[in-house]
Amino acid sequence: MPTLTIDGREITVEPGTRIIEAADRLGIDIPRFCYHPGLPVAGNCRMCLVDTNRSPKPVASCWDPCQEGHVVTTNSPRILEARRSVLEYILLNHPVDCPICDQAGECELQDLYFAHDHQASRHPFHKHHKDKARVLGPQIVYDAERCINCTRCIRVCEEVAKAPQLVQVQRGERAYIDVFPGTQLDHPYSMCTADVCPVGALTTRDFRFKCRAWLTHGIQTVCGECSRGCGIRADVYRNEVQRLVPRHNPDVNQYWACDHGRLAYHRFETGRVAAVRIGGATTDYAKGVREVAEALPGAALRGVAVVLTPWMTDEDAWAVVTAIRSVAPGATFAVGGAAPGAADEVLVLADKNPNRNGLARVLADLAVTPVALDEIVAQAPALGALIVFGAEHAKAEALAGALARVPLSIVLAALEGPLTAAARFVFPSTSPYETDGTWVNEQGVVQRVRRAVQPAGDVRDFAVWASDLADRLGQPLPAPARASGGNP
Amino acid sequence: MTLTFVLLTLAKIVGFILVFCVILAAILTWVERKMSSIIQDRIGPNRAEILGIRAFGLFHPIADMIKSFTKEDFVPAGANRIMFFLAPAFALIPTLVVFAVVPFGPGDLVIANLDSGMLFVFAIMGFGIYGVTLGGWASASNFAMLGALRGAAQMVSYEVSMGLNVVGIFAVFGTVSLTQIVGAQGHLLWGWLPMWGIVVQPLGFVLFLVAAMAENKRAPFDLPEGESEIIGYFVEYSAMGFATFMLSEFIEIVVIACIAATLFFGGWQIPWLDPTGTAGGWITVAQVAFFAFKVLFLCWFQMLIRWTVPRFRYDQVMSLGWKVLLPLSLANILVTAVVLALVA
Amino acid sequence: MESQTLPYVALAMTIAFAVFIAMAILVLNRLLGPRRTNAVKGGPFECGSDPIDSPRKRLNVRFYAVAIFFVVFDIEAVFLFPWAVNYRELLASPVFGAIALVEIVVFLGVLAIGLWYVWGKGALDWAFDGPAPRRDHG
Amino acid sequence: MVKVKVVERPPADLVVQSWLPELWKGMKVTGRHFFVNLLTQKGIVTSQYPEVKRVYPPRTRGKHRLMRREDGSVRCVACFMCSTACPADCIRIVAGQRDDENEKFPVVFEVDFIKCVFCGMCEEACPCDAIRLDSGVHRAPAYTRKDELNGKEDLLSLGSLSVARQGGDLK
Repeated sequence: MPTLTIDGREITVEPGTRIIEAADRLGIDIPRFCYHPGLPVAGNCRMCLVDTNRSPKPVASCWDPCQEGHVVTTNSPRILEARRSVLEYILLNHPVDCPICDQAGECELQDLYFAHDHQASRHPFHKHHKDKARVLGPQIVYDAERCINCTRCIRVCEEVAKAPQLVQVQRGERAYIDVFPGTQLDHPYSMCTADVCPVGALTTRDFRFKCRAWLTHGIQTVCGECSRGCGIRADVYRNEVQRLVPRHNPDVNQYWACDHGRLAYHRFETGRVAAVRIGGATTDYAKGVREVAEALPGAALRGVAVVLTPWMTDEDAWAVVTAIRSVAPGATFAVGGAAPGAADEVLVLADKNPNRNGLARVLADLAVTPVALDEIVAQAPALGALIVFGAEHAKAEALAGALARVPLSIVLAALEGPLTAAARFVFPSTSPYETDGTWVNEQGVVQRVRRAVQPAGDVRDFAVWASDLADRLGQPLPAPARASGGNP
Repeated sequence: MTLTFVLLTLAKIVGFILVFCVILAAILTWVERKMSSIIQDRIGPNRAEILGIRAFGLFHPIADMIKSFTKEDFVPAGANRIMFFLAPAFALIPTLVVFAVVPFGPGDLVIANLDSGMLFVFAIMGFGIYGVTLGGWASASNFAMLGALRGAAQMVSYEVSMGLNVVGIFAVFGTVSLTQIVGAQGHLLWGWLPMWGIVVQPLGFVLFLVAAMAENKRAPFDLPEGESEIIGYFVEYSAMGFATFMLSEFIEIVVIACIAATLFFGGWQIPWLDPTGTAGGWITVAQVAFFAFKVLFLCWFQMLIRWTVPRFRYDQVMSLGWKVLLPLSLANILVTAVVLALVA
Repeated sequence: MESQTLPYVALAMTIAFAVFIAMAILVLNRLLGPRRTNAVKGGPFECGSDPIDSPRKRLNVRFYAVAIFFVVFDIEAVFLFPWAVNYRELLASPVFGAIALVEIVVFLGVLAIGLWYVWGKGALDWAFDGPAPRRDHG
Repeated sequence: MVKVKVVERPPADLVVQSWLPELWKGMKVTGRHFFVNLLTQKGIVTSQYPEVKRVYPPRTRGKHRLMRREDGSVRCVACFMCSTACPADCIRIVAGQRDDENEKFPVVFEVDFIKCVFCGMCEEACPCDAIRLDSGVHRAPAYTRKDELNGKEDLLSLGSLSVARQGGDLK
């Protein structure tokens, strides 16, 4: 366990730790371009130079391992001058087109320029011109002029996605990134290359020109596209999700997320259930809840079946089960959910439902033994009421048929589909970006889903609906459910 | 009573009250706006025109009149309809009737030569309070009620001072008849100084003018109106009801000017010229004209004060009336009594 | 007709004239102006808000106090007028002149004492309830 | 450092409290204005508006105009600097791609004049000299809120061909 001193502060680290990692742990900022904690070290940008007592020349702190008795200086005049020189060199042919660059505002080159270089260009000649707006793949656009050849993107493809699709061609100031002829950057993690790009060379076509980075505010939430539950940050501007980017979660997804999950928010931009409907006619939320509350006790005499969705949060599940059992103690519950899909060995899992694990735990806690979905479909003609949560059920057609045969059929969903068409009562519910609660992923990691955008109109969380229904039925839910949030 | 008398009286009523006083009041509405604008470096009303002639905005009173007649005479839902309708008349009638006793020229040039003169003036001007109070009360509006109360309290407060500070004039001239007071002011003091009221009662004049302006509810005493805060007792009035309140206010300016000219500026008297008023001919015409000039000057002077002094606070108005004017009026009577005793 | 009553005839004519003028303009306006009313228009003006309270309720007692003082002092003023009119004639005789002077000093003294008493009681202070408002000059 | 000028309260002596001398002073002022303006009209500052219009000062900020390049294309590169700087949030931009080296241009550039406060921050923020408030065109009132939204073409119609160099001159 070597002990070393960085800027006069001592730290003991495991053998093999790089100086830059040790400095990060101490909170000492060493500027870097090519170094990324989730990627192998390349050591090509020379931005992270530091002085040590073991070498006459500055060394790259991202490469040099810590040694016993190392004394590291990160802020000597020589180092500051070195950084300034490196930056000036990097910026030699950089177009400095920040106004039209999507990276502006979150660009490491921009930040470091203001921190270290901060001078006008001394380059008296015309800058090199290279390809601009070159489409590398379905998700990625490449600007060769802005590229500083740090090769983070190449390493992401190779090391994280296990798909070596990018390569650096040419040398020196002519170097640029490219795909092999006749191929394109199309692996399922291609958007991670834009995340790691420290400048605006690689940008996603999804976010390109859409909104400036400084206008958004990020909400830390969880991706719901598979049971992995990757940590994501939803960047929101004017109450609209502008993009999703992965956030670092060492227990789940490290620094990465798949393209599919990052584009999933588009699914909730169209086809939303807009308003409460009774028999196809639009009505207001209060009236819908009132009519359900009036019909439910009578229907409970014949039997109530409930189809839950593994997309609902734990709080939703608890509130829904508690509220329905207060009026129909004999209600049967089934768990629906999206059908299994493809999986890979990086992040994507086969189960496409984010909270199957958490829902099972809540049901076990409430002593509910879920029955099979087919069983409910078979019972449908005898039932008094069938309540379906969510639209993302694999057996939607069968469920729709069952809904049509039940006197009191209720669907709460964010998206239109065969279920909402078949049900008599339709309530709009929140998308994963509008809800707040807890999900438990397949590994058992409990994570918080946060509300990124405010839902519009009569859109309500399942828990809020259940709570309002319980109020109407004269049996208000105990306090914790009310604390789980939702529309006022 | 002869037909001649009736016709003569009618001619005097129409000539003095309608032509001189009411038209003057109408023109004063224009003067007020024009004068304030000139004082404030503006142009003021100048847009009303007849056949392209603008005449410095002199047609604005006519335009105002036409507008007032043809607008909705609106009555609020909660109002006492009869009182609401009558209140402007209550405000206007006394101001017109006061002119009956004002001598606008020598000899018979007064509509009703009453011996009670000034007492009649006080009695009639006291009626003005009814218009204000009834208008505010009948409107069933909080602002109007507040304005009416303020108006009533303020008017009765200053009525006291006004009554007391003309006692000195009565003592000096030994009469309350306005005709006799004017006649007495033709005398000369020490053989050269006209014995005008302002000469023998300077403090009385100042107190009278302040009290009269306060009773007329004009700035700086326009608390019952207070257009920037409560709008006043006529807040619910529109069209001619409102215009009548305004008209009576402007007529009262003329009333004050007439009374002040009569009591303190010798009425129709031209100094050192025909003090008995028996000369007739062009001298009488000149005397009537000189009276009109005094009235106009005093109207102008009241307007100048109105555009010079900011509005008081209500408690200041009340304490000015009771704590300053009233003691000063009493002191004025005392001093007058002592001086007259010493002179005699 | 005697000359004594002629002024009163003229006065009656003036009053009739004034009443005629006042009623004429009000009635004429009522005939000429339009009449369109609705509930919102009919409400009392209070800068757009609905009034909280009726104006026909008990009013601040200070207005009554002022009314009482008016009656008291105005009646006394009326007593002064006959004195004023006759004062100079009375001064012509030494005895009545002295009496008139002393009498008016006593009368005004009584008035002044009354005023002093009312003043001292605070009845002339318009804002007498509660302490003076705090003045915060930032 | 803010300079504080202490204004002495006028003395509350009997001369002032008696009001009459002060009233006389005030009436001298108003009387002077009255007679001077009545006889000479010297002090009157009113201008007869619809007939006589004041000339706007040369640096008046009027309606925005969008500038063009020498080739006639819009100078704006849709960088959102103006809408970021705008304190009234009155500028809405939707960016689009173009195929020359300028890469980005505004598909929609909308100024909501009902919100605009004509502060000129957008002009200051613009890195391309694409937006200017020097059109001298006064914002006219409109009958609908929609008419207050001026789009790209409206603003371009106010801008003449500009020869200003993009990005300014660094030398």
